[in-house]
Amino acid sequence: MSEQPMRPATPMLQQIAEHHSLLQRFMGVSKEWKGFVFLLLAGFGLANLAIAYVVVDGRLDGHWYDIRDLGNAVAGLRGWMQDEGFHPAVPYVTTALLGALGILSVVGGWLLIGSWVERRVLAKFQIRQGPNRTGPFGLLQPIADAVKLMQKEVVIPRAADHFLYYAPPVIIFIPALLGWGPVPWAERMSFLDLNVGVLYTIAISSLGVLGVFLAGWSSNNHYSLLGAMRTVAMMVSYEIPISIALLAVVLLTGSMQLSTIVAWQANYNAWLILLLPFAAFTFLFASTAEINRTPNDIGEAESEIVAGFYTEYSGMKAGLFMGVELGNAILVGAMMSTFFLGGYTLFGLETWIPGYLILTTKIGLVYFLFVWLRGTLPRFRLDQLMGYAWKFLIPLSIAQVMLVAIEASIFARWDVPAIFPLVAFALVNLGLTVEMVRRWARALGYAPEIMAQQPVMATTIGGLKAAQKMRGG
Amino acid sequence: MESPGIILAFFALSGLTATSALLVLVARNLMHALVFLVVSFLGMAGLFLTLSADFIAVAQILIYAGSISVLMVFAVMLTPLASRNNGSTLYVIPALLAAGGLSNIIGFIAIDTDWDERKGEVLAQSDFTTTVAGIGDLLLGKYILAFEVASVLLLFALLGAIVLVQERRRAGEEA
Amino acid sequence: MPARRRQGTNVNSTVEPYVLNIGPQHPSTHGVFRVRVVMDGEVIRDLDMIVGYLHRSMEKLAEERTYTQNIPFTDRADYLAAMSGNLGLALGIERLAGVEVPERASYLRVIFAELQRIASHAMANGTLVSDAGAWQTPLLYMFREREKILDLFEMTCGARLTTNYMRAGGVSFEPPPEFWPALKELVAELPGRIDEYMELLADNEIFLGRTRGIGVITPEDAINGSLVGPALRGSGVPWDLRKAEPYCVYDRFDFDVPVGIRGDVYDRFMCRMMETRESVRILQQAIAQIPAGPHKNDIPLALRPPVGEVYSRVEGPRGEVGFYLVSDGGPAPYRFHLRAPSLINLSLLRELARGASLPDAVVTLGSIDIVVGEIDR
Amino acid sequence: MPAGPNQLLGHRVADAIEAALRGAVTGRHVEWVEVRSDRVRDVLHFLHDSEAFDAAQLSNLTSVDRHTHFEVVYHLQSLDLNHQIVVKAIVEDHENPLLPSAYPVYKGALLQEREVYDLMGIRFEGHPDLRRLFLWEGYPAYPLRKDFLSLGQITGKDVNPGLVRFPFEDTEDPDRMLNAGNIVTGEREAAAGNAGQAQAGH
Repeated sequence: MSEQPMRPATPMLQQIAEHHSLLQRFMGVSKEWKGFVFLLLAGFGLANLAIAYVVVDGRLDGHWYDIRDLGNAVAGLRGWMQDEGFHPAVPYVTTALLGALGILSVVGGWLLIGSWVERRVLAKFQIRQGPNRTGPFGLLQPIADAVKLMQKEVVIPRAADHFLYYAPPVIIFIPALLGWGPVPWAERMSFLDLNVGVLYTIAISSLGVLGVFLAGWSSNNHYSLLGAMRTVAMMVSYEIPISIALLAVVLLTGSMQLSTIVAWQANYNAWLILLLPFAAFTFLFASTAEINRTPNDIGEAESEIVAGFYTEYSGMKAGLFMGVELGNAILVGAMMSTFFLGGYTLFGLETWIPGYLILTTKIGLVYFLFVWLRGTLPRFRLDQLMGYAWKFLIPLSIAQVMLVAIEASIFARWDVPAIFPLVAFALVNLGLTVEMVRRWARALGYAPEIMAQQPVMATTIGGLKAAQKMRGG
Repeated sequence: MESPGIILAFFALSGLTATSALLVLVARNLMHALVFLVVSFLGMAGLFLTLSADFIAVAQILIYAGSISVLMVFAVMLTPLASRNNGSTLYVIPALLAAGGLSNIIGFIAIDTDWDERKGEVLAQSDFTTTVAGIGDLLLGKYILAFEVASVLLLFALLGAIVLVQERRRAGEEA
Repeated sequence: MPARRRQGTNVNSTVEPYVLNIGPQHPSTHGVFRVRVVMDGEVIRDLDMIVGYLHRSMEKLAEERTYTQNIPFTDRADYLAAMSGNLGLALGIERLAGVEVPERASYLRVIFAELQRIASHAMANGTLVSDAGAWQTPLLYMFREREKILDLFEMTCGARLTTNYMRAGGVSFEPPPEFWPALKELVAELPGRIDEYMELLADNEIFLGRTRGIGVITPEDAINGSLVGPALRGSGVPWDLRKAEPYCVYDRFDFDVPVGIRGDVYDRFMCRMMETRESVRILQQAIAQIPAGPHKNDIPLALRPPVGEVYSRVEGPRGEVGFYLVSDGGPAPYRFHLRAPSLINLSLLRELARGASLPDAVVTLGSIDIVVGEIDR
Repeated sequence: MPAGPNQLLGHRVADAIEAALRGAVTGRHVEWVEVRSDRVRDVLHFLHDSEAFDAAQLSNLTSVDRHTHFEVVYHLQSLDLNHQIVVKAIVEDHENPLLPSAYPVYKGALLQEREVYDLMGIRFEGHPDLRRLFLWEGYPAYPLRKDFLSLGQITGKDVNPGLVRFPFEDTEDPDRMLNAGNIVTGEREAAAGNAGQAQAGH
């Protein structure tokens, strides 16, 4: 029977069997191509060596052509304008416009790349191919999507509140862009280096509520309204743990300025995620709730309320909502990197590698984490999430802030090399966090051994009597 | 005197604030009124910024535009449909009285204040890089009593809210 | 709530219940299933299910077709478990007309019915986890096995979904030579896959939180409400037709019946998961035992069973699939009734949903595992 | 005769019912018991509560149109004792069929009775929610009845003339059984006419 050689049953299986990875395919190409690639790599290495020589020599420092920090270029431009004797407003407005343009292009680029990454990576998590037809590796898919969305008809419900219906896609975009203001991309490269940067971040993120709610309200649809109410309730609840988590950061670093927080981490070579693990976790988790991402995407839970607050939006209006969601994820990545992952610094490597590239990589990593979560976890329920914020995150965050306050005062007064107290804090905080989380969860009634009781196997069949016997025994 | 940019910003922001405040009164739809109110709050935050009061500005956005508006949204949601339009009611008389009194007080203060421009210059020259640190020092130093009283008041408000909600639920269960 | 509505309702009422229309186009209704829900905030106060969007009047059409011509209808009733439907009708016709089945055909029927059960349970569990919010990942993982099973179907009978494979008197085709190594390979890899899913989902805190204690059905209610299949077994009633009245050659296999403890969504989910394991056990034994021989007995094309009636039932993935056939001696059934487990399992839906929140109701509906083609018929 | 493997003898069930509820049984059969339609709920109650029968679950509920009367068929089963009982309620009134609902005894009858009402037009007294299930309220007929032919005949509008029942019973063309697919006579005649014309043209 089985003498015949096995053959894949269907063309699809055949295709899968013949599929090779990129490396395998590269090993199969001709010698000339391999040599070409080798030359490219060698050239890249040599160029890096040349750059390294220049950097070590210190010739670049602070000049306008020092592209490790684009702030130098802008400062150079401003200095030139002042020297030329323009009206004092001109350099100010010019640099502001340049910065805004930079942020816009960065965010826009991230939106395009991010949507491709999300779809592609998620597809890989789900053993699918993902977009792979439009351009190489489907890279042009986001552009095609955007074009498609713009061409689509925008359907407006007749019973919608027209005045309010048009505003939310725009309103919701504003905080998503404004939030990028205080992010330091390099030492001198920050659009809006406010001394109340942390507060500004929280304040801006709280503005998103309005757009969400207006969208839900004006659509005149129960799904929209439910989604909006859920989102608003969640944003209001989760703003508190976020604020408290960032309060711990501010206490330890002693500043609300984002560049100072990064500088503090670079100075002590200590990422705050190591010192404040619970704050980092709180920030990450609460952020997923604020920006409606798995496992906290109950505001647009597609299996329950279709698309939540933007159910009634179509075409590019819906596209804007999706874009904002993605942009917010990337913004949270930037904040997470800045507050807890050392921002644009990487233990001294920022001298060699441009800071904005380091930050971009870190943002990408956090974003990858978000995609990973989305591809793995189910969704919480609304009451579970609210309970999690109010019963779990907030009390523990407050306890942690007290702990950090003590540590900060010790740190300020204790006159020893910073490495000792920092290592001690890291160990103490980690241990206390684990213990605190465990005990608090137990106190709240968490009991895994009862939860995961599995069905029993019956060898005989029966009805109610058998059921009662099994249940009793 | 200030730079022309600041003056321009002042007029633009005060115009925005005043216009949207007026629209709050005019708008018939309660939700529209709410939106204008938020715009007015944001204008206020901008005005604070022109006065270099960055902390107050951010706090204005955080508390008023971010939180109070949500509170009002919930209030609107809990309002029965019938009373959801922003029509004219008898409340207009006490409201007018209160508004008149308030504007009198503000005007009195404005006239009574000694508008010495030199003070502003002194303030500008004085070395303060961040208002937050100064506010923190003042709150935990000179005005510690007021700060504590305020926090106790807020705590009581929180507890009061919980008690209110609990009582209502109990009444609902009995009914 | 329309912002433009001028006239208000009762001013004194503090809550305004509203009607939410879920479906027929909704991600979690698994087809064109529609529910009108009266909600108070997030809590469901009342529920009314509206079905019939896929009604094709199968039972009436069947009265105009021969018995063999009616087999494709069973594919289209429960389109996720076509083999089970085929088997139920084939057994019914055989009992009505007194047709003998070769032993090999019985084994093939068991093999395909169990493969179908694995495929259907994979779909059911995958969509349930999708309803709980895991964005399609478990579903697509489970589709991997389902795809392989459907490939086996395609090898054997040319169709993946609407198989039309079982006939009165046997099965329509002998599986091709490459079927057996592929089947053995699949059976060898399935236990590992099931372990993988258990690892991914059975101890997942969020999934447990979403499914434990949700949609609890007591055994009394389950029996009285005519629940069958995993919905009945999840409530703790050890009832399986494969053991209760062994059809085909099920009495020759050694397998157990997984029975839930609490009757909640998680128990129904786990029952399906563990049933998949038992199906693999049955498959292993069936592959080892299958005899050589013909795969079908020839029967007349226009079968004219004697006057009489029969109620034949098999344990499909969703429970008891019953066929009530009444013959008046003609070539077509006088009455053809399909007892649809998907429809009858919904008897308790209203009681389950009342007082539950919307996400819980969605998960509960997912755990009952409906197929709209079978509900509407 | 074909019977389910675990099916109880109709005579035994009939004797027990007759002993408990005098006059309820109208007919006996080796497989089923026929009971009076107005006493069907009592019978179901008796079978459900009786220790010997323990009919805990209503497995299936359906109906058959016998031209002059309706049969409503109840397939009951005991899970503990692992047997099946078939009860048939004979509804004599073909014009206005009515019988008591099984819902007070079996919750599982909720949707099955709705289905029977929808497709067969048998009304169940005491059903909490007797509405049409698949078809819409106001649909003018009950499709599973044997006198249902097509919508055109019922509404009087000529929308779908002449569905031929049992096309494979065609005596003129015995082979139709194999390749039947066209059950509308109009089309068939038209096709035949076209074929004839085509042949004539050649």
